[in-house]
Amino acid sequence: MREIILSIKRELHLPVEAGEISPDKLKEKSVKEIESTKIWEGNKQLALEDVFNVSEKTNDNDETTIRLIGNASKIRKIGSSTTSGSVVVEGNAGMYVGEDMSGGSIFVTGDAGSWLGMKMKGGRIEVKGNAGDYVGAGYRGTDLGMKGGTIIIHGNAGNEVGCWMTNGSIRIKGNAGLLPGIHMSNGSILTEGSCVGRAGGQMRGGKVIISGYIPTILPSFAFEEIQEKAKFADEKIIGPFYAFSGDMNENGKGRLSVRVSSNPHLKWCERYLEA
Amino acid sequence: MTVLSKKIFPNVICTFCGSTCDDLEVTVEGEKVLSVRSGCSSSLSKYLNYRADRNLTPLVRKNGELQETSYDDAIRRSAEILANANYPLLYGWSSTSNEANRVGIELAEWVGGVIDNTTTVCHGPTLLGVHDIGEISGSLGEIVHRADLIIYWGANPVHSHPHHIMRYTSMSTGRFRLSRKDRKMIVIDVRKTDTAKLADQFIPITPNGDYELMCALRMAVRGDELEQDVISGVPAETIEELAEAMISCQFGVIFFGLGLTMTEGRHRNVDVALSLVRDLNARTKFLIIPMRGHFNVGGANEVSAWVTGYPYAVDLSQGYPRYNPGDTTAVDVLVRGDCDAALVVASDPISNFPVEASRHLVKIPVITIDPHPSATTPISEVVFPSQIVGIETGGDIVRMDGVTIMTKTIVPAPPGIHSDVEILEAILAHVKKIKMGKQ
Amino acid sequence: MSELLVRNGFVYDPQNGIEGEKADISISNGKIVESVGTGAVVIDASGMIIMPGGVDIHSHIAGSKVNAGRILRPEDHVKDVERHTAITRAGTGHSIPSTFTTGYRYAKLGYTTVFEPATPLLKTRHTHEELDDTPIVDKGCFPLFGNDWHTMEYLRQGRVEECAAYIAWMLRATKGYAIKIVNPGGVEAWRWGRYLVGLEDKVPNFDITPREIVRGICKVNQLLHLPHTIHVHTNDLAKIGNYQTTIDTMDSVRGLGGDNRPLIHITHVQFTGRTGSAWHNVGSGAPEIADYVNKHDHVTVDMGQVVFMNTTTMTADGGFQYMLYQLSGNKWFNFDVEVETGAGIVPYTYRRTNYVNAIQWGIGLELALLIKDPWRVYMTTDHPNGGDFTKYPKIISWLMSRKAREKSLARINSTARNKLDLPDLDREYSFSEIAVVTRAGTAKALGLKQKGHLGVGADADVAVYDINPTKIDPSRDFRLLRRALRKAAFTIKDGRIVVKNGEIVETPIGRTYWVDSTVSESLKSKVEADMRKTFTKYYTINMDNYAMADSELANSHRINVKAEV
Amino acid sequence: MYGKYPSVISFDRLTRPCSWEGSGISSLKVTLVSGRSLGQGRSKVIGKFSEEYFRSVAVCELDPEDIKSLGISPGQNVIITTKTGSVVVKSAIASQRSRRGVIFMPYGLWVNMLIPTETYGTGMPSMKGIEAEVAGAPDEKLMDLRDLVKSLAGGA
Repeated sequence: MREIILSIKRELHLPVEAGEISPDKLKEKSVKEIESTKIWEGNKQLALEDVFNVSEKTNDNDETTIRLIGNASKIRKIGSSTTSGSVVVEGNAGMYVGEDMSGGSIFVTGDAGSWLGMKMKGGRIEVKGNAGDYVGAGYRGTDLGMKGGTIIIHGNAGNEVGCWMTNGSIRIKGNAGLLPGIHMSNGSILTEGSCVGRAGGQMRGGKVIISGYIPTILPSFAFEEIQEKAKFADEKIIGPFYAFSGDMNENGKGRLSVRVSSNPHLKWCERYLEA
Repeated sequence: MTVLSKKIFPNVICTFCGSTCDDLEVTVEGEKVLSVRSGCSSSLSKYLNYRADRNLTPLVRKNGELQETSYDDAIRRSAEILANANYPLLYGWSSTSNEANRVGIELAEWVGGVIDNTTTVCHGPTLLGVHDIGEISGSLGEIVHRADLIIYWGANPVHSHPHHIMRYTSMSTGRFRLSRKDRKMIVIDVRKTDTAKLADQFIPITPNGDYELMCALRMAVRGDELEQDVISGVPAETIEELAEAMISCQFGVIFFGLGLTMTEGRHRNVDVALSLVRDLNARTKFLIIPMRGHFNVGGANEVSAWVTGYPYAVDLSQGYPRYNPGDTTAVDVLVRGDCDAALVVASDPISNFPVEASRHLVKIPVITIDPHPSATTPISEVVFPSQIVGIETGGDIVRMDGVTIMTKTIVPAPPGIHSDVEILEAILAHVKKIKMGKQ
Repeated sequence: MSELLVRNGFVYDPQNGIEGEKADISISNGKIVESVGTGAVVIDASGMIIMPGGVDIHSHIAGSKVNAGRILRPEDHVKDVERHTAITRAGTGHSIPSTFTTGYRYAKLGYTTVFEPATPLLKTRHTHEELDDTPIVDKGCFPLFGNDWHTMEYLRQGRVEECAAYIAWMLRATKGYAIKIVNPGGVEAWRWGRYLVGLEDKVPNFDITPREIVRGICKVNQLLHLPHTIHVHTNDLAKIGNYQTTIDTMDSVRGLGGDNRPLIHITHVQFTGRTGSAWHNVGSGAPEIADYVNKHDHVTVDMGQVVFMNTTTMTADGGFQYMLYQLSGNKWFNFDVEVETGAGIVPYTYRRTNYVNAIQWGIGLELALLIKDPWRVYMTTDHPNGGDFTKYPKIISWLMSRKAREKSLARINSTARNKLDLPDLDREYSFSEIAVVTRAGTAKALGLKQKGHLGVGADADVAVYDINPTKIDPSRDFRLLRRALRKAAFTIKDGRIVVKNGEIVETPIGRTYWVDSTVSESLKSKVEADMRKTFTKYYTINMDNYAMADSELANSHRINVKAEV
Repeated sequence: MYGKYPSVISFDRLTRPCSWEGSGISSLKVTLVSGRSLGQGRSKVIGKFSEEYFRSVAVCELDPEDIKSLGISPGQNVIITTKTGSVVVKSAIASQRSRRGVIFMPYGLWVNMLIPTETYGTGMPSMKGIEAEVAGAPDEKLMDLRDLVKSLAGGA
């Protein structure tokens, strides 16, 4: 199959919206057609070639790959609604990477903006650098966040990771901001680093695991036990962890696991072990 | 030289804060305000000094300096800047009339810009909370007549809404609540504010502790035991007492301010507060009302919502309304350096935005429409003087609880100074010419 | 002087007894005339249907409650957008369209008049601001009186004439068109978080019952000679088996009027047409209600038809909305208005597979099919409560085609299907009857003499649909019918072509109708004096800042009537 | 832009602000709260460039004990630094007392120099509850509104 190479040819100052940059939408198109594909820069509609140099080469894997080269931090909706194939961003990506994605894969070597994997239904997103806020969230006002798939962030993530998440998994190798798992009903979030706080706020179900430090546990979480391992997707993370259930205010059946060794200040909850 | 006679205007609507008290008695002589009765110190200051320190002629920047120019030239320059912009920001809108807001949104449609109002840095997070949970609210008269428990949380009306307590809450006289002693007043804040000093109970909390305290309160209201002894600096017993007071009141209300929306968690502090009040309505009658700041920030939200569907932060760059605070909000648009021109109406972003946002404003052409010189006027490309709504011109405004009232003209405007509506309509007309010409 | 000639269409003008005959419609200066000169612009309507412009008697399109719904639901708008053009403003849908979009979408359906049926007196200035931003259609609004302190106090003291003078003052102050009553007394109770049941519970602190409120206001309505009857959303919307309350409410005003003019309009009667004692045994009370309506000519009703979709429920009935929040677990908005009323909003999805929703869907259609006289039952969805108004073509197809109903019946909850009478009803509406329930009948009920028909002198509001009644059998080709009705070939408003081939071509500002009923000077001044005393005690704003000036409306159209008092 | 004082200091959101220990400056780690005040509201309508506005907005209210521990007396200037930047304002004893370690500044350009940029996807920057460091700076001069606005063009 083919690899489509899009290299940014000029510095971008205005927001560029290019949801068209997705294997599904480009795979049938010739280079000429790709060049004339319409995208938005600010309030003007222009041809993709005004921003990118387009080229292609054939490769041996059986799916279409899009390689985006250059600083794309102003470019939004890269890989939106992707169902198959892959997108590789060599550099930073803007907001809404992989919005509505249901299959295929997106790889970002730099940082990704906020709303990474918004309304994601399936597939895989991996970010080498940091991600912004609302990773795997839904649109304002809905209770439908990420529905499925996998997001892996090697750096840090911002606030409200997995907001209103209903399934799938998010792994953050760095630190997470406030409220990972806010309003989530299912799925799992693993933070290998530390968390600013309020993990699992208003969660109804699902799992949040914090391997690093977290300053406090929300009062609406009840201490259950010390567990040796915590289950994340289909792997077991070695603990031990303090395990809490909540958010009780939402009659939540969610589970929050916090590594014992990184959080000596939470020793207070052990007094509930006997009870 | 005509002989000026004294005129007394009763029931004048104060255009200072979101309380928009409508019982001012203003005595004027020609353009001079002689006295203001039954206003608070803030409205006194506004009405007695309305003539002090005004923009009096349109200014445009010529070789680096702001210089006087004709009204028509300023209109032309503004229209050209906006019509040729690729991603303009139209900001302000909360200290002018609904009529001006209506023109402003049509202008935003024609120039393909982002239109945002000052909600974005006051109760924007409140609206985000509402999107997720809803709102359980009422008009202020409901509080006057029925409320026997009044809670101010992260709000300091004595300073921000000076007559709020007297007219609408603890000290007001209603049909079923005759006096202060018929009501309990509780203040929750990080400082013992002048409002707290008037309360029956003051509960001090640690900064950024609102979300945790709210969670604990919901637990207590549900009757669940608290595992932690102290939450956000408040002992568990105090939280349980507070929950009991909320459940056992006949009609309670929480007024909350920027103490929730500006601290860590922002809209989630409001989200959980709304959830608390929603829970409480299974036990008793309880409302929650945000303390809206500017006198017509409510109107800016209402007009934006009925024209576009969204209350603020509306991006019209692609020809139809799009909305996602955090992306389409003024501070984010500026900090990302996305916009290439700005129109500022009746607001002073330089005095209200974090410095990084202001640094981008300095770099782009800014058109400012404001009765007074502000921190934003010196950095502007074009400056329009304008009439003060509620004093020199009328118009509809929306009180903090969503009640729309019509302000009236009480003194003549300085000669040659137009209203926001007139200025915006002139710019819009010129923008239409340019755009139609291009087609 | 602008003249139009709509030629050679099949005209349906039931008011004037025209049932599909080929005829030309002559228009001059915005009115229907006998004939026009040779210079007239000609619209060739051959093979098309011509009807008066649609008149919607009950549609929540403007005001603080509707706008609260917009603010509550960004997710409702995000996928349904209207682009800005040189002619039209940008906007959004979906179940709660923005104001400009609302005007455009009504015009595209061939509707030219719409009434906002619930506006809090205190917040009606806002309602009119939104109506001013709702282009093309003529409009008006119904202020809420059923839980208003002044009204309840006057009636409790038996001071009906003073109550009339008070309501006349309020209609003038708010530029209102008719009297709306929502859950009389029950909303005052809800402002304490409490409920009333039936018509005999006393309103807390006011020592008056819902029955007394409805009867009292009905008398007032007659004294004031208002063009429309009282417009009533009955008590017990929150109760499962509430059809009896609806019948009791209709019956509570029987005999109050001398002649056989209607006395009361019961709105979105589907929502209060349920039998049963628990959600699992809910049934349709349509047969009982239709039977009462068929036997009594003092009542008119509108359907409040449910369409299976995600929509936004909103009423002044705050207590009902709280119950719906508890049932659905969806987000909940509540707003209580001092002295006067309340409001509630809950997003809701009607599912064909849901037993109760399927029954509700059936109740609406059963009512329309069982009530014999189309002049007394009108088509509404209680927009957006049962679904948004753009679904009207679908409902018309259900009324005109048994086949269309069977298609939908086959897909609904089977227990509901077996319980409903609907499968056995074979009545199919004619185009004339459709013209009645969508324009002629509603215009008549609203007392709009110049609307709902195409007689000489009528407003030149005309809808032209590309459907040939001699070629297309709506009973069989209901899909073609829907398609034709969704996008009018032409919509003419006051003699101007505003829609062509389903697209907006011009956007004039419609009239805002309001009623000024003049009462005797002595009574007027006495009541005003009383109000001056109570007003500052009751309200947080001043009496002088409360009343609206005529000049505040973009296109004010006052209707003068002389009151009996 | 203030001589001997580091203009920006780094913060880790997970820890308290790093201190100036060793720099010989006696300073306090505090939480900064900004907000409306009667004075700010009243004076802004007199004029943003008025003396009244300057006096009521270019100030920082501290707990008297904190002022003492900074080795200055009320009314002397302090320098406040956050991860965003620094600004010099006049110190005052808080009339609306909080606890030690909480300082208050009225809304205005002075406090804006300190407000962190992040809105965390909400549009709202952190205007209250900001981690900051305060030190006495009696001999540093206050900038008025004009100078401060000019300084914006200069960048950080």
